[in-house]
Amino acid sequence: MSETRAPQGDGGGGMPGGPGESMRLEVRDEEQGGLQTQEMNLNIGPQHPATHGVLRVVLDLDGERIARAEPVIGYMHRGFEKLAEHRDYRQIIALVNRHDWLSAFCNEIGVALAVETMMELEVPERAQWIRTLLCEWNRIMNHLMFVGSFGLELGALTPVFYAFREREEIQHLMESATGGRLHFTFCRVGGLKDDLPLGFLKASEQLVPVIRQRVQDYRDLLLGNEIFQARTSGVGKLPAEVALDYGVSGPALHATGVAEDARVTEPYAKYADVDVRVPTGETGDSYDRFRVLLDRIDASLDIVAQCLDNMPSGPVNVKLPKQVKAPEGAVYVRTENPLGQGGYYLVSDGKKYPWRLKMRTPSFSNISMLPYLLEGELLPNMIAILGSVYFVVGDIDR
Amino acid sequence: MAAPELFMLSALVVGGAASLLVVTARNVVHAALFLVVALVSVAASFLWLGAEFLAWAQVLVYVGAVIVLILFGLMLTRAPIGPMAQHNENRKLAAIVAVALFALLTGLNVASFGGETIELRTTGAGQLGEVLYLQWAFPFVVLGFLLTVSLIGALVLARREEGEGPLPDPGPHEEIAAAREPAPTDATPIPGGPTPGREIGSR
Amino acid sequence: MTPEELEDRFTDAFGDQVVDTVIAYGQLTVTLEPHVLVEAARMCKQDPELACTFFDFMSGVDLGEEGFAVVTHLYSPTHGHHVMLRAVAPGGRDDPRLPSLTPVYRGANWHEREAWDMFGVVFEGHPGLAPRLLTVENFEGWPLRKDFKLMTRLAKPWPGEKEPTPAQPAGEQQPGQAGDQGQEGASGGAGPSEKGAGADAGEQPTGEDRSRAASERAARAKAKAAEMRQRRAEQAAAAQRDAAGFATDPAPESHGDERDDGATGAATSDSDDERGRP
Amino acid sequence: MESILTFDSLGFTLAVKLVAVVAFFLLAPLVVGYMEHKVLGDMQSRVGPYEAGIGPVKFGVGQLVADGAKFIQKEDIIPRAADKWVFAAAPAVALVPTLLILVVVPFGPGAWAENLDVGLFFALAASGVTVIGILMAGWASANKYSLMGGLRDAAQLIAYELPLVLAGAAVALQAGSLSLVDIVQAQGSASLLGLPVWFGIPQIAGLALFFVAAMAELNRPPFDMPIADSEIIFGHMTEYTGIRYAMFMLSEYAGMVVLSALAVVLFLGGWYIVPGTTWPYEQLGPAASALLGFGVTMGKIIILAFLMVWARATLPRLREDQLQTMAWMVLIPLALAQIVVVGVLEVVA
Repeated sequence: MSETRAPQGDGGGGMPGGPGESMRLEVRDEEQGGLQTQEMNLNIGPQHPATHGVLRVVLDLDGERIARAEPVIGYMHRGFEKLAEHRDYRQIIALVNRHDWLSAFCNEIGVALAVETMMELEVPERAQWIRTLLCEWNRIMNHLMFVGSFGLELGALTPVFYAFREREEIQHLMESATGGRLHFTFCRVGGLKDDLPLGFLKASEQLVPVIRQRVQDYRDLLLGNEIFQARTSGVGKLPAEVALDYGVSGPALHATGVAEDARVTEPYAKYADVDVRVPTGETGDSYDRFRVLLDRIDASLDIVAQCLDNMPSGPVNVKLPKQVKAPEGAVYVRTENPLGQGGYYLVSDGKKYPWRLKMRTPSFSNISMLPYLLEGELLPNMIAILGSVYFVVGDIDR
Repeated sequence: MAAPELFMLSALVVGGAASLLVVTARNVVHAALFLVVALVSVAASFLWLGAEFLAWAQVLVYVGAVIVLILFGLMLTRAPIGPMAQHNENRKLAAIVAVALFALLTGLNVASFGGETIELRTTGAGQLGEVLYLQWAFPFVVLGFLLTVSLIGALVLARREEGEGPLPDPGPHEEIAAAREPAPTDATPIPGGPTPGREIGSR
Repeated sequence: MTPEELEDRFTDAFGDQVVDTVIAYGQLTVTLEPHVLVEAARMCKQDPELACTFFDFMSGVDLGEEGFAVVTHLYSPTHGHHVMLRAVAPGGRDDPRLPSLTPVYRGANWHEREAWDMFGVVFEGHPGLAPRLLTVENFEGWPLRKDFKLMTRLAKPWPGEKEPTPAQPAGEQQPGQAGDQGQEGASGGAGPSEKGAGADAGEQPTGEDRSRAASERAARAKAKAAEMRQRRAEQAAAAQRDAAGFATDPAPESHGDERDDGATGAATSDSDDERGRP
Repeated sequence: MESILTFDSLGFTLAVKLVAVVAFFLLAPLVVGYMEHKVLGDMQSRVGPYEAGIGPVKFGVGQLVADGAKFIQKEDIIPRAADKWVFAAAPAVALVPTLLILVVVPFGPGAWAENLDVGLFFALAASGVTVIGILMAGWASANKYSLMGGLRDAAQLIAYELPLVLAGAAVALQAGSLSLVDIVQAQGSASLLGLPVWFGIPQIAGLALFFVAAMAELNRPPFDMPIADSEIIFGHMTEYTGIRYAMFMLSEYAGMVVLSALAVVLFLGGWYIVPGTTWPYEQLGPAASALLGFGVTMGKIIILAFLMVWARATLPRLREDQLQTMAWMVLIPLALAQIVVVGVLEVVA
């Protein structure tokens, strides 16, 4: 990690290095009080329990107060955008569900939508309903993960075990349909790989009230806890205009009171035919972000229930030409991924490979806002902030 | 030599050696840790002399609180961890003064009590309390009052120096941040917030 | 506002400075002269009728010989409309430069750093593009440029049945990798045609070439696998000999060896052989 | 009353007492640790340790023994930049005070090693020394996270030692003695408004803040900021491995036992079963009553330890400044008020 001692007299110049390469001590006189204090340079990460992944935050600490914070990313950069230029659209679907490994299905659907828009394909009704249904299940799975990890970061050990218990039940559902646990690769251009297995809808229907009840348990366990409230309310307040300026989206944006959700404003799949509730907060602090996250699970459960009610029968796929080729041009498709707005800017030269596929990932923009929230905060508050600006490192670095 | 005398002797030797190391150690944290040993040795001598309550009070107050505060202060103000050489130009002078003082006190003690035999008996907490609260009640209360006043005075002084809040004012950071990077010309101004652009190459 | 209305706003405000406007799939893309880019972004953000306060993303696009374009997507949460601002960086492929949008949008900071990291487009007025954001700090080259080759494709044949890679420009192709372009047939990595071709077209390998290359590769792989199997068998036999020679009770060990051999044999199944992995 | 471990020969007595205390010191934490494993597992919808066993008894009872064996085998790593001697000595300095407290804790009639005149004072003084070991570890590791953990721990101790001592003082006031044995025996006949009660009822505030302060001193959640894994990795223990790390863990579990035992002795009637009466100890012989008393005390200790585990499973972590505020603004005034109330009652009664 980061605690290699600096050679004596190191002024801190030179290139910034890898983890633990340089420790810079800044000595300056505080005007007020006349005490000479030294700022401590601390690397949180790239491997640190609070960053769940390889995010690195370089901090200058004055005591436990953060004077300067700088997220350093790229430790998981896998060049998906370059790889996508060397894959056909079928293969890209298997590629793009990997950057945000917690919301694979929601990512897949974006690329499929982009190609379908360009090809002007009509996707069968049933396929669209199933996409909506699986998207929401996937969203719940994603949110449960962060419910657990946020509790864990604040020192509550138990919610993470409960969250994984619930996740596992949804995981079984997704597995029965797609065969995958993490990277479902179930979406296809023009529809889906397969129809749902027998019993899937019934099992979904049974699971909805169970999860709903347990989300209520989380509310009681965490939101109702005085220590939790003391740790999160008023911490990391994000004003709406700053959030928009940075392109922050998802729960972090909704917590500021802006109910911008692609499922409502530009519905894709079957979101136009269901009632999508977008929970919002007021102050944009960590508490609101977490409350919005929990409420989003409830809202997603509502959508799941509506999908189950409206599920039509019919084919789940269209006959595609042997080679899927998007016509020349460019299109931007945005979807509401669990972590925020996912966008796919597809530039095609009419071949079976994209000329350029830009993946706009929510975590990237959300994390770029971090210095704004962190500077001036206490170190323990950093954890409450990092945990509530929900991010996946793969989603930042792609 | 009987066991109790051996005990006393070892306490004195250990305490004396530790005291010497306190003043000769080149590392302040080491010095503080040797001070722990010295103070515990003193507590042991108290124990041998029958002042049981005093001995544990010594441990509770000096080891448990004073030394912890010293270490706390050292670590807080000398954040860069590691050995620090202590420079002091007056080592010789200090040694002379210390030896002279020791000689003076020893001489006075010998002159006052030399040859007297003291009967060692354990002073229980009960006896101590009786003496303190019956015989010396007034001075005890006055002393307590004095300590309270000084405590409050220290609090007042400390607060004035730090600003009003219990935590240092975050002002300087913002000023420095503002000086380091010019604010964007027309981004929505947020007081105290960092600006989008910053010199990253300098970290 | 509809894309058409937005288009009018831009043509009214910037007149000649609007190079091109495209409305496709209900989305407006406005190509502007670089020097009015910041002004246009400021108008998008501050004009109450536009109110594009949400900075969505910014990305470079390789245009081939023409250089690089940078697109910036802005969105208005209040009105629900999008604008895609596009500018072609002057300076061609050698020294692409564009003005920075960081004075207008804070979020542009990291996106511009990424675009610089990936395409080498320098944003003038950005508070600090270095160090590289996503690649390592001493990385050389601009990974998303079309002339930056995906080295894995050059160094190692694609393990699957069909080569997914579009043909590399001629002269850099590996033998045995030329074919397998699917039914489409190989073509140069030409850019979207209105932007001009990026790289030159490769030689068109015929269908025969391709099938011959594929069978050659399969044969090579099979030979290699057979060699491996033989070597392993020899090793196992040697181990057995050693065990028989020195161990007091060779029976269980040799038994173990046989099991091991079986296991590795199973691991090098046919599919692996065809992949020809060493 | 004499300790039942007293024999004619002074040396033999000393040896027996030493063996008894050390054996208890090594075994009781295992019991509490096993309970923590299983209770946490149950509260978190999982099984907990299941396989490791001692002999035919499975259900994970041998897990901690196995862990201990593993720790002993592990390489003892001392960072190059560390202050070697201080680093090496720190775990022992943190561990020994806990052992010393056990010397004066009475577990049953006659079931103690030493009945000191100022036993309570001794126990509280010794418990304050533990933090020196932690500060040493934090400083000597040459690790910023360790340093911050050590600092947090010291700040926490300074804030919590005071309520701990004040709560103890109120008990001593009511019992009229600083001897832990006398305190227990005084509870055999204590009463409030004519009702037979232990000290924990009139001093319910004292009990609560003693328990809270004990958890804070042990770095148990929700007061585990000095070792908050999501913030500062593992505080002062970050650089420790193998047996030295195991010593820190042992001092945590032993601390749970010792401070729970103190709470039992001070507030919960020690080895007595029913408030207001010393039944059934008069009817029993010295050995039997010592054994029964030991069992009763251990039962009460385990209940308190269970509460600590329960808190760990339920509560998130406080922030350091919130903890300080709570200590100085709530607990210390409360403790002082408790002393005043008890003093007035003692004078009036």
